[in-house]
Amino acid sequence: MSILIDQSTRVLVQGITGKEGLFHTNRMMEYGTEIVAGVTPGKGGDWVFDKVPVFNTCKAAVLASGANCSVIYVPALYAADAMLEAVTAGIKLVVCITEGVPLQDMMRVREYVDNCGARLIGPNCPGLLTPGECNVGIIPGDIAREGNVGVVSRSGTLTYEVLHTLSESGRGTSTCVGIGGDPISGTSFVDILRLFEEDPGTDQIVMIGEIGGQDEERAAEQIADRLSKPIVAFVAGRTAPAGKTMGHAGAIVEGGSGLADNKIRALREVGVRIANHPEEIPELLK
Amino acid sequence: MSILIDQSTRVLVQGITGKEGLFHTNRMMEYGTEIVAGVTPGKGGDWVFDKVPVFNTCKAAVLASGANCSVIYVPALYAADAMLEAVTAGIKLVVCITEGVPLQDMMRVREYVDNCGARLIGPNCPGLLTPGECNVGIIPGDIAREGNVGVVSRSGTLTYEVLHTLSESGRGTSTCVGIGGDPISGTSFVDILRLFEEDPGTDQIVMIGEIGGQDEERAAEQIADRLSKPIVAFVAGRTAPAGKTMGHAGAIVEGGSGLADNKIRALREVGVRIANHPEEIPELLK
Amino acid sequence: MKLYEYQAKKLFAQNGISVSEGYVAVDEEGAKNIASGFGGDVMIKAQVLSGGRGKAGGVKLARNSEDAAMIAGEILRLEIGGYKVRNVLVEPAIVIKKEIYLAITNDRERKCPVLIASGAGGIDIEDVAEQEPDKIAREYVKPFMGLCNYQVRNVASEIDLPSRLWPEFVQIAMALYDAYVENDATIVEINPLVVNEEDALIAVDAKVVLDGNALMRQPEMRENIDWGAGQEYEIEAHRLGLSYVALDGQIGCLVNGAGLAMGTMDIIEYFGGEPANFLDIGGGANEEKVAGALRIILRDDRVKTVLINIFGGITRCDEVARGLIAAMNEVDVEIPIVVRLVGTNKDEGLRLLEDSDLILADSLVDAAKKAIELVKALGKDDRYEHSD
Amino acid sequence: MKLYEYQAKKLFAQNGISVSEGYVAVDEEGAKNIASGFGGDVMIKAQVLSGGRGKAGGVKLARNSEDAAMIAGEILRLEIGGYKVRNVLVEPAIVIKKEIYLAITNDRERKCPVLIASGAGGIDIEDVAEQEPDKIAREYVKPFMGLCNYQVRNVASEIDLPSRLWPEFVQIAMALYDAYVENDATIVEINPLVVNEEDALIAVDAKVVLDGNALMRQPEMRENIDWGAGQEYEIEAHRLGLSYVALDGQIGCLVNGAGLAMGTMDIIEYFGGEPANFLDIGGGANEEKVAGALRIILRDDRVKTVLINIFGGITRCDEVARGLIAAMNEVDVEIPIVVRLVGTNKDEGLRLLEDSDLILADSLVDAAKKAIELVKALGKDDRYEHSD
Repeated sequence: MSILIDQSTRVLVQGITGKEGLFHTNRMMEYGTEIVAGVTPGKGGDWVFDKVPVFNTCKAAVLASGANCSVIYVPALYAADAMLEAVTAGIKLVVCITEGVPLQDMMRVREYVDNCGARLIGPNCPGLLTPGECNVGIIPGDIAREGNVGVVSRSGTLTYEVLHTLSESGRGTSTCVGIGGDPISGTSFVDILRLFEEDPGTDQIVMIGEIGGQDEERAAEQIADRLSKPIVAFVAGRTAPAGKTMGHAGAIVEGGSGLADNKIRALREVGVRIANHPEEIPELLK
Repeated sequence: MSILIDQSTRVLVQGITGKEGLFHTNRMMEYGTEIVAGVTPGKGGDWVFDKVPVFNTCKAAVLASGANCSVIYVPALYAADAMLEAVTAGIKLVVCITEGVPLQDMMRVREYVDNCGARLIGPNCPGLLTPGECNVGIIPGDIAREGNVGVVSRSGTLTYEVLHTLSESGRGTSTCVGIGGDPISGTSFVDILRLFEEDPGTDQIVMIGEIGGQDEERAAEQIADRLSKPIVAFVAGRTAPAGKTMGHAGAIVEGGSGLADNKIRALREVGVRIANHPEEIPELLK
Repeated sequence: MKLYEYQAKKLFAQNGISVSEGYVAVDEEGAKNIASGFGGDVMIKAQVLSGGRGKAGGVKLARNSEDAAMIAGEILRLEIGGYKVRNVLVEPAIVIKKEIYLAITNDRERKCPVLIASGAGGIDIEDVAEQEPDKIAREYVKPFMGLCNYQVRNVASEIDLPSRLWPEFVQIAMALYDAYVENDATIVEINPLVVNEEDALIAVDAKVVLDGNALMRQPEMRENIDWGAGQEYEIEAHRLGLSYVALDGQIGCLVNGAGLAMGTMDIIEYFGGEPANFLDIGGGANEEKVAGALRIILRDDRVKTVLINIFGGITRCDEVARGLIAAMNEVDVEIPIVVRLVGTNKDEGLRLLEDSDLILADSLVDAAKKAIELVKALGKDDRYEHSD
Repeated sequence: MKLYEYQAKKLFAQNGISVSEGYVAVDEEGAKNIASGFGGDVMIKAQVLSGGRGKAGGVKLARNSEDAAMIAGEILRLEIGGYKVRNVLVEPAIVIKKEIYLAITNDRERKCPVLIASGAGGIDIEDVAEQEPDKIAREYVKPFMGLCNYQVRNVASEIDLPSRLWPEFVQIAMALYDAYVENDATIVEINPLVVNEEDALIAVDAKVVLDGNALMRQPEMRENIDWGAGQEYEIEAHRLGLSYVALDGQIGCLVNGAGLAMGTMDIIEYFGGEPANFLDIGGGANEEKVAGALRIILRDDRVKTVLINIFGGITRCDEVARGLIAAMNEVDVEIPIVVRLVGTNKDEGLRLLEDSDLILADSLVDAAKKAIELVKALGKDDRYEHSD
């Protein structure tokens, strides 16, 4: 079992004929993901890898393919339009890989997505992986195996590190969700933790946070109130200085808010086991 | 019984210290309407008629007074802001008397009001009257008496004519709702007909339409599907030429749409009795 | 509140839309000079605020500058839809590969702006809508969100616009939407938007209608409005803040409130009469307004009687009566006037009118019947005598 | 992406906000001329991109033009927060009746813009927020709807602004919001917004921070950014598209991915070492990037070893290895380097590195421990020798 994506997920790729789009479409298909359509304005009627029909608009693509998930590889300044287009076309799960989407765009996109009752993962995220079933985004599929650990993370390669460590220790993942490192994104820890709590295929959860914002603190509140499954967390950035953006636009300690230590304290207080470094995670799992 | 307003309605007047606001506040109070607060930015702390406290903002006024209805007499270019302010402050029934509100303002206001689950009556409307209980707007209270006829109208003085005719014939009104003559307004016939259908104090309904738009046709569809109470309708403008605005911004026959005859036909087909002129209405009531 | 084509084009050009290049001429000489400046074929287009100028002979091709002068002269002598042609726009004729219709207007049903496009441009969109509804693509715009690029692409794909033109088409539609919002327009329309020989998109005709309610916050647009166009009585009605629409009948109407004014016209017709006009004097009714309204009604000499219907609410009947009496003294009225007063201070109002020549009525039906009687008494054929 | 005060003020002035009048001087002579032009007291303000210039002596009052020259000279010799002061802004001193704080920024929790105001202006708003939270009024803005007048009035009433100033205050806040949206800012701030002797509202200081992600669509703003300010290594990191933050330790870090880079720093500290920097080389890892990253790390001579941690995903380890080898040939490296490669094409990558001097590690823990060992072997006091 899994959350958000599984064998029945029918994926639409926005920006499919671009360099990134083509490359990852190929990888996702190799993994066994069902890519049912692509969209590139003006390229409607083309085919990708002789298998995936390309449409001019999401509207047309969804009508023709019955896609229920979209993954976006379009350039940053066009990403907001692509997200709005996907949601308007009726897609309920939109995954935006694109990095560098302007912040004000994201505020508007978020408002619209929420109003439409859709879910957006990202932007600036590695996407989702349900091992053995479906890979949507850019997570290397071979580093994770099937299992009962749900993984949710604000990071990219750090997530891979954790998936790798889990695999090395003989553990597997139900679903891995990279929610992205931007200050304003579609999905927070709380959202994903709730989904894992309800997923019978997930027995325990690994949460990878980082400095900046209050997302981990909000998650701690939820954990105290509503979550029963065991959780192990690693929060990156204990050594990060204040006032400096640490690569991710969202990873910044500002005015005393967003400190790793505060996040760790909040999570520890509600019973989350805290890993000192990624390789400690497997030992802390039950 | 009545719809929307009754003895328990606590009215906030926006633009209370203006000429129109003062005049009608006085009239509404004389009628017995409970005016609990007024708003005029910058006049917070003043009192009107030594009875009604004036606040700077709706937020403060609603907090202090528990107002649950707002009536707006502010100039046209400020009316949209006033409507948004009232709704944001938590008012669920906003009545905008102001005429001449720009159309694009109204599209935005309508979207917001709908999103907030509030109800807007108007703009460019005479307001509401529940005889003997509450008068919100500018309808002369003395022309209507208490009774079981619900009245809903897109017009102003034509509504008074109908209320007058009903009174002359010995009939009374449960509630009279002037929904206003603008092309984009807060409430349509359909909305009010549904409320009358559910109101035990309303036994039959008078509907006063006019040329322009499709509101009467939409009402006819509803009447066919869901409404059981007897309805008498008068539709003004059978003699109006196409392409000319007849006073109300919304009263215009455009491209063959909005003709009085089409509206009359649609209503007649679903069993609505059609009055040839206002004075015929009482005879057609049951 | 409509703009002239040349004003609309200027507006669109300011927003970055390519429009056909042209200049306005007020006489034959000017048209000739402009045409010879361009060289080659030019289009001479009447600048009027009414539609249907094509059918009225207001748009013509000229082969050279002499031709241009002659045609401009002809067009400048036209009156189209009640408007005298005062200016012509002279533009180089464009070779047209394809004509597109593109507009943004407000959708009354959905309470939002709507982007409308069709591959069948250049002709009346209402005809297309009726005969080939599939050829029209629409996208509804969320008022707060505004038009999105993807919506324009949806429309572009539905009207089969070649994809090489999409980026330009998107830019034009977005600019058009900006023009719609920034200027508080109710319609912005390009018809036709032409694909020319160089495969570029050019606005060859342009239409902008502004929201009169928003003019107060659009000072630039207010200056663009030609308040002096149209019939004199329309200008006068506008000046007085009256709503007036001329009709063909013999019974003039003077009413407070638009709905009641229509109701009054309807009742006249129902009882066999013919209303001469729609007239709403609005709230309040001072002497100047009543007098002005009477003058406008009486300027039409087909009018044989006037029906004044006042429902006093906020407006007090006694005030109206005083306004009426003063107006009657001011305006030279030679035909009978029926008055029906009801509502606030009705009794006082009627008392004031007791000594006047006005014919008083008890109800709207009574008033209508009395007015019709008066007209009938003048003889059946009377209404036609002035049309000879 | 911060603007200088004088640029921010120009931006606000373009949007119709009254700002204090001033000119920029690059030397004493210029400051003197400007001051004598104004006459009377002037403020001399360092133009730097870091905060805290007041405490650093970068803002001073000058009584006359001689005084102005002297003070400008002093300020122009300062370095504030790592930035050399290259310009000063010279403005007439304003008599202050009241100081207000007014800003618009993004609220991360609520995912929307927020209007923030306080009657306690002129000082650090974070101090006010901590000590007197009641003195701060906030209004959250719906992104699509934008700031509404009533929201500004809410704020005005909560900070007890005299109502005679409300219309002006509303106009300023709306203009500030426009500036925020139009320029893709993340912060627009006026602190203080001053009520002057004439009871007018004047922006006396101004701050604008732009969203770097949006600069591509803000060509004018892009030109305003002073890309050459700050330390040389920051400029170089920016040029190469690297994320680099200097720290105080001895172990340089070169990592692909921001989260993993922080994780690498954390693990170094966890095992008793001290990271010298945060460095994310991003996706891919060509020779130029790796070489540039190494150069930036090594410019800090406190660095005693470098830990390279690469998780191959889309990035292939063999490509990174080739980039590394090429970079090592290009950069003069005299200290030991620990490399940990994992993920896509790891074996090929390791094989390529077999013959190099690089110290290979099996895991992140192994790499951290090895790097720490290397530093310890160099002697405990070594890190302080260069700070003498």
